[in-house]
Amino acid sequence: MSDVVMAEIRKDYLYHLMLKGERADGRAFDEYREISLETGLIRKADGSALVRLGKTTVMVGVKIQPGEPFSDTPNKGVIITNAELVPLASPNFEPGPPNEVGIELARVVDRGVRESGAIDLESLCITPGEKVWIVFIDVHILDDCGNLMDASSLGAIAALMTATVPAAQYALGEDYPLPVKDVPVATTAVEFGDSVIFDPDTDEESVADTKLTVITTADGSICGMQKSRPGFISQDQIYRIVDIACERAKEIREKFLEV
Amino acid sequence: MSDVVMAEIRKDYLYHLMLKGERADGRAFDEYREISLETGLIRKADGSALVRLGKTTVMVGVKIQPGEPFSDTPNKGVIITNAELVPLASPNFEPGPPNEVGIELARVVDRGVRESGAIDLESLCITPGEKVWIVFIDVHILDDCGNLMDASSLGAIAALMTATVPAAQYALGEDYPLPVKDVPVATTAVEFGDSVIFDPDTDEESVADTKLTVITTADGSICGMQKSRPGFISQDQIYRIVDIACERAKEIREKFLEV
Amino acid sequence: MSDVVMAEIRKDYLYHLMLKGERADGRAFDEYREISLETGLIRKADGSALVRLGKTTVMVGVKIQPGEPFSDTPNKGVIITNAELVPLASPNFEPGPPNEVGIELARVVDRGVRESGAIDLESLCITPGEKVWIVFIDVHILDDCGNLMDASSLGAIAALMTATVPAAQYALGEDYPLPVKDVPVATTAVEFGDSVIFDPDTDEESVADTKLTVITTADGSICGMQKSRPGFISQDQIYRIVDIACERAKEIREKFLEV
Amino acid sequence: MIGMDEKLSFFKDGLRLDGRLPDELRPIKVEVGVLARADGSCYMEMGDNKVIAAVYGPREVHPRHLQEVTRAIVRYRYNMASFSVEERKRPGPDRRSYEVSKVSREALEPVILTSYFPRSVVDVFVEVLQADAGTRTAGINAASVALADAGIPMRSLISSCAAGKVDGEIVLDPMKLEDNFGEADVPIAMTPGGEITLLQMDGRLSKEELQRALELAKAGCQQIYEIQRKVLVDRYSHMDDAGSCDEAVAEEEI
Amino acid sequence: MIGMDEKLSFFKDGLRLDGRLPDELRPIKVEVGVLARADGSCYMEMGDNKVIAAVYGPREVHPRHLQEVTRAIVRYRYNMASFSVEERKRPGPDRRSYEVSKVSREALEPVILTSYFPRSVVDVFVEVLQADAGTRTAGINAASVALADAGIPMRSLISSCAAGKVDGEIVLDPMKLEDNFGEADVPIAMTPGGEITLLQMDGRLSKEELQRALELAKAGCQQIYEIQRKVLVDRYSHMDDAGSCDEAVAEEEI
Amino acid sequence: MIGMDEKLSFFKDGLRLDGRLPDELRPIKVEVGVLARADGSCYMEMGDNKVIAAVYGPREVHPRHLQEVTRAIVRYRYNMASFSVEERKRPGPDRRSYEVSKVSREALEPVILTSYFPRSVVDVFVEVLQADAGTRTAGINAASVALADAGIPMRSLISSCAAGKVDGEIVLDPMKLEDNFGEADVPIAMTPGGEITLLQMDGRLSKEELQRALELAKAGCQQIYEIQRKVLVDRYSHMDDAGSCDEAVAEEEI
Repeated sequence: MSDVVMAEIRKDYLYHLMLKGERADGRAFDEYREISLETGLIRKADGSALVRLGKTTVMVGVKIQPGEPFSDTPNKGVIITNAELVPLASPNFEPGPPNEVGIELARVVDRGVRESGAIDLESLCITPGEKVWIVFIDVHILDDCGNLMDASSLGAIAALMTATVPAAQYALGEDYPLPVKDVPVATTAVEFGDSVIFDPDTDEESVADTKLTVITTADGSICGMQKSRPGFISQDQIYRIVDIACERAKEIREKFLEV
Repeated sequence: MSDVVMAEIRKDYLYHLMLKGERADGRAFDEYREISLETGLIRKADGSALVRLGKTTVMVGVKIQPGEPFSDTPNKGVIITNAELVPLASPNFEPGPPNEVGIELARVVDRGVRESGAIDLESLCITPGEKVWIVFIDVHILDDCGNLMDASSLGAIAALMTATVPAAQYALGEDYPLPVKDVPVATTAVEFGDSVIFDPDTDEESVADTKLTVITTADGSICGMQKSRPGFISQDQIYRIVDIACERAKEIREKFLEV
Repeated sequence: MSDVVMAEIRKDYLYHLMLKGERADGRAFDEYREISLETGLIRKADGSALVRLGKTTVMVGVKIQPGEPFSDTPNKGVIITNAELVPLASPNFEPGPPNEVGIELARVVDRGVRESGAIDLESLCITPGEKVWIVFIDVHILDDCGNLMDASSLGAIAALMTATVPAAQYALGEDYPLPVKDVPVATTAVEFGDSVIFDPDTDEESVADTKLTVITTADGSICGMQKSRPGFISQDQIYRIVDIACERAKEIREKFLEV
Repeated sequence: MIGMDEKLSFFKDGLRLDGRLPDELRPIKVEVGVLARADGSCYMEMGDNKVIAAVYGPREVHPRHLQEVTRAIVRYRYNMASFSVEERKRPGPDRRSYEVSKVSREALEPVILTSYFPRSVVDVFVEVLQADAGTRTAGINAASVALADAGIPMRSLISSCAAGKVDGEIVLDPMKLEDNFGEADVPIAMTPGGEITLLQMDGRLSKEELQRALELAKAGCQQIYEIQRKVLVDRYSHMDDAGSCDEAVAEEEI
Repeated sequence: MIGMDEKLSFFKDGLRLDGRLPDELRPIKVEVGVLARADGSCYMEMGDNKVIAAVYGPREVHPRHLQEVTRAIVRYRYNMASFSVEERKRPGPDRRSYEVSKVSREALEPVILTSYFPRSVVDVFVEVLQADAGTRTAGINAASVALADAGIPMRSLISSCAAGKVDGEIVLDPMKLEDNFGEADVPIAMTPGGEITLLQMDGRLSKEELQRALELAKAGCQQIYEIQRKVLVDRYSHMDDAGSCDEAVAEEEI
Repeated sequence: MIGMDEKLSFFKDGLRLDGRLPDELRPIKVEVGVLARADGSCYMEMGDNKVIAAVYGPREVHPRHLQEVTRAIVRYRYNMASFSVEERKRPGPDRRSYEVSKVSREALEPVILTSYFPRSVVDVFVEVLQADAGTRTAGINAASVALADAGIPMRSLISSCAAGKVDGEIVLDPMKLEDNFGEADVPIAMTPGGEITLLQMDGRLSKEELQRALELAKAGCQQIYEIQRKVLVDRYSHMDDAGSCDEAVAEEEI
């Protein structure tokens, strides 16, 4: 019962702050926590990125290996995205295969990369119908202090943009940088009464009514959306979030991905 | 405890009815509930049948795809039968891989099809040792009001009899009807004291001492039997059940399978 | 609580015996229980051994089948070792895939065979990069009365030494005895205060501070060690155990493996 | 969204390949109370999609540690029959069905009055018997009716459908062919009052296109709501044949 | 029942390939009390089948929700060792072993006086060390003796064997070769009084053949019962060497 | 220990391929308190190994039946990230990681004062972000510091490293290349007082070589202990910036 009581108290506190236009850590409603991004730390991966979004910490590793194409796309490479919510990262995570939260996270990250066309899958064909490059995007959550979606998506695209196709190792020519054609960036807001708060931390996530992730491309198109958590959202709020999401994504893209 | 008490009361009630030669729904001891059978409802399957046995509802889908033969039967097609007791169908079913009840059901359905020689496996060979047709029989239980064995078996043979080998789709010639050479029909009775009751509903199943399924072929041979549930059965009762089973199977075969 | 109390009482009892230089069954500290070894009992296996170490009973079966090599060792055969701690063998074993105790057991048995070079993996290559002999060593525990490590290791090497490569069955020439080039023997001691006790039974294992398995080869080298159970061990004790382990292993090798 | 591999035209004389207008739903068929064992159930066809939903509960939670002391939990299991798709699907849940189950549960949970039933569970099971793009929305529609049929107290029904982009045009309720070769897909779910409870999107859309898609999908949901409402009214105005084992008594076609 | 792929003759001068008469069992070897840790145990060979059964219990049920308030539950786990068959079997249960476990449990449960031990479990574990057709019946025979060895109160023993049809003839206790190429297999289990607790059949039989098969199998069960009874009597008439860790003290060969 | 496939020389002018002396550790980097959510944490690099350890607890045990009434249980989960090795590893535990987790837990458990916290659990999680031979020892070193950082009462720290045999010579702390082509590997863990809590060995060693390997590894552990101690002292002498979410405040390089 005490957890329930505590949650109510915390919700009240955050709610009253919000009525005054404030957040517990002093940020503006549409302000992100400090972002840091380091790439190439994992020499054994073909691409890697360590993202910090405030204290949220995510490592993304990319491995590129030859394998078989899917039978219905014989001349296309394959992207496989996985997210591990290892119990090191939060008292709420348990060992075992990904649960629905981890699966949703991986699939939304995958959606951004796939739907934006960031990776030209046809360029990853080695021998049509037989051998293609498989790009494994492995998201490894290290510290969950909220907004895993944005941190993971940013890590994924940053790892891909700095990845090398290890062709030499498989006697398939010289190594070359993985060609990346677009730069999808995910931006997440939670809704809380009438307010919309970007880059929520764990507390804000836990008391929010609902959450919306918007993934935008370099040209300002939308290439992915996902509402998560039960709760209502109106069309107006969706449009409001999309507008701010595009702006924030643009800033992140320019500052961290140099696009 | 109350479940146990209720079970005892229900058992008593059904037992006393039976002493008077009656069943709760007024049927004779060897009488089936109303049977309805519709085939071809699932356009995406290569064969399908929706069976209703009273309120018991089972959908069987057949998919036929090329694949590898077993190494010890290189020139024979493969039959794979699976039964899903999805939790939609009964408060007693739980999500997850098939438990022993689901496995037994699938294996008894499979036994009828296989042992009767209904499918000529050698005719399903495409390239010996390399490629054969795999016939997947998927039994999907939708509403468990008793006697899943008979409903599932009937659905399986009906779906097979109306199935098409999708050769064109795999550039293996023209589509053709799956050749079916025999028509196995399963008939199930439960034993209850000295009485034998056919086509039991869930209540009757739950209080029965034991249960016997007999599968017969078009020529009146027996091609499969399975006693299930703990309990005793005498040789005499077996013969009695086999005799009636043959009759009922013949009626079902003639009425619903037009053989 | 009573289990804890019983364990304390048993520990006390065994501890006081030990202070007097005694064990519950009268053995000397470095004395093994009676060993019996029968090979070839399982005609369907390519090699088999039934080991009894006191009442501890282990059956090891070896199966040799053609299969694919690992990609990084294309011209070497493959050894796969598995241990099943089936619930028949102990009230402490549960059905299901091997837990960490079973995995550790299999890996230590495997280590002895592999690191001693007992099996010349290169001689098991059939077609480099394509087909090699796979040697499955399956350890099946039947009665756990302590010291599974030594019983299982002894069973494994005995089964291998009497195994036949079933070449004829796969049209790969005539059958021939599996060439075995060394005879690793595992020797296990538990530590109990300052004392070191070899071939512990279940009671001794359950109260021991820690346990050390030493695997030695025919020439007296050490090819594997594994400390298990939490607890401390000093360098001196390690050396003492290694010395006795070499002696005991030599005796076992001479008496049971005729080397 | 695979992108168009060969040049297919998806419109002819302003009509889609199956003869629909861009803002037209596929034919819908609904039956309520189709299962004897479930507390509530609904069979629904939306075009070639055939789904069946069952509701059990409120009932005891197993395992117990999932219990919530102040409200009922809601579970939702979306499952595709092996034979429901072109290539046989391995039985059991895959990653896609876990995600669909999650968002579908979150689409329905906001209207269920869970606080009426502390420590219990409402189980929603959806089986897809045939799939042709739009199974998650069909499942939510059927589940919403099945919840009502089970007598679970709800703020309102939930209605669901998708809009898509095909050949540069925004269309309502894309079928499989349009979905496979289309440029975007936007499934939503909402209350009759227009509060959105499910929103996903993949593909590529401008803000204006997104707006158009949401408007179309919203109009679609409103039509579906009318059908859902009518089948339930019909059902409960014929309740003389009540009882836990009555089969399909109400059927509505569009 | 694969059907005969090549013309093999299964009889020569009225005898079977292993020299048996059509109504003759394979040699049987039984040892009781072979395991120290189990509460009861039995090793049995029937021809080339080698099985070992252990019984634990009555003991506490884990997980608790499986408990029955009025009786003990019975669990039965039939398991084949990886090396027990021609081609190595992957460790762990497969679909066949789940079915065999179920019907074997149902074959023994009717004679176990489960009401003596409410809320507890009797666990029966059978390991097949070598398989040659008839492992389920060998397992049930061994398990029945192991239950008695464990002191579990039973109405009677259970004895089990199969009849088959080979080359058109009904034979008792088919071995692997006869089973692979035979036309039918009918395993049964029964009490000494002739009450049948297991009955399965596959292949193809007329009613008359079924009757002949049941008669043969029944006669086989009666012979097995005598062996089971004798080994138990021998065991308990030598009980001076009692104790939980005593090994095989009684052995009976036919 | 694969054995040397081609003739590689592992020494040049008495130095190893990476320039180290035979008895020299790889460079070590440690940061303590690097994670906000964990009760204690430590990031460690040993050469090219990069590992991170987190400690949660003492906390309630789930599932409850694992509880011990007189002490805390310790759980240890060693896990390799998919991208940490040359060929992508499937996510989730494999047989090797189960064994490593077991021996690592047993290496730490003897120094944890578990009797202070009956019925609870201390969870240790180690994630390997990059592997280059020696991940289990790096993991134990990091875990030991993380336990201290979490305030878990311990008798002492535990330090861990391996010795190996390469080209006939015993060397300290083998890197991947030396491990792959080396002749033996002996990982140990110990208290500062020299009590050994982990000992494994594979390869082939004489008794004298084993002795030399243990001496070398012991000296390595002592150096590591000094680093562990210093980083913790530094950490707790700067505790003005305390709080559950403070990031890496102490860092120590060798």
